[in-house]
Amino acid sequence: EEARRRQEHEAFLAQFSSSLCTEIIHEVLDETIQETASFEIQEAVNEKAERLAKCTEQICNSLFEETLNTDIAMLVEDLLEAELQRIYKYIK
Amino acid sequence: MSKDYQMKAAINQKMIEMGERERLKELLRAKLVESGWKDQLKAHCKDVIREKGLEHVTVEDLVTEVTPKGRALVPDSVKKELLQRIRAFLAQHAAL
Amino acid sequence: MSKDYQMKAAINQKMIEMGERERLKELLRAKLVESGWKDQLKAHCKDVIREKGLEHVTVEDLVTEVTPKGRALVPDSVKKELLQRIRAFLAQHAAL
Repeated sequence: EEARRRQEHEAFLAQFSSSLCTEIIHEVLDETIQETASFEIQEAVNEKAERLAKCTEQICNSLFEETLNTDIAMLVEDLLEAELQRIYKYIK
Repeated sequence: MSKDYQMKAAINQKMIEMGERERLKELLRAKLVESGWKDQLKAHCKDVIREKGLEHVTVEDLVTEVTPKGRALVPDSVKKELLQRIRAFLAQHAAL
Repeated sequence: MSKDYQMKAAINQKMIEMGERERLKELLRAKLVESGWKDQLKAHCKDVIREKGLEHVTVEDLVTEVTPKGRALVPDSVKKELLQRIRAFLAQHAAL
């Protein structure tokens, strides 16, 4: 009887340890997966926002440079042309 | 209430009271980092976000998507070590 | 192709398609006139021509000479407004 009880107890402990182990693993895994997923999504959101800010600034700079270069060139051309016209008029 | 159920409840109670359950969870968390599981999980999350596109993934979607792989990736050695620790605790605190 | 490059290309494409790029250039030109930038630069050009003598100045020389000052003379508020306008455009077209 004693041997049978001991055997039953051993079987109970083996089964209980195993189910406890699975339970703890699932608990920790679920928590960690939830945390990691939230973190990774937030990180991706931040990364995208940073990239967007950087790209916006670069686009702004290139638009700025492009317009400035064109306008300066036009202004210089017009001015020199006007100056030349003025001199031609003067010479005539 | 069965005798087994009573014993399980008593052991669980003891584990919580003695802080063993928290210690085991901490141990597991540390082992998951140490074994590279967490890095693999992070990489898998990044892959899923990249594949689906950030605008098409919620945290819940991502959790659902990565959980099966996350569970499968836990090294056997980590599971064994945890089981050993639980058995040792039960041997000490679940007297016949 | 890098993610930065892809994003920039997509933004530029959208801005061109919707005529926003041209609109912003026009806005910038108007602001440059309004802020007195054009008059200041013109005066600077005249100074350079006077110093060097008209016969010694080509369009290229003068452009090279006045461009640094041309850039420096742009009020910060104009650049900031341009950036704000681009941000607002992108906020409206969040799919990017």
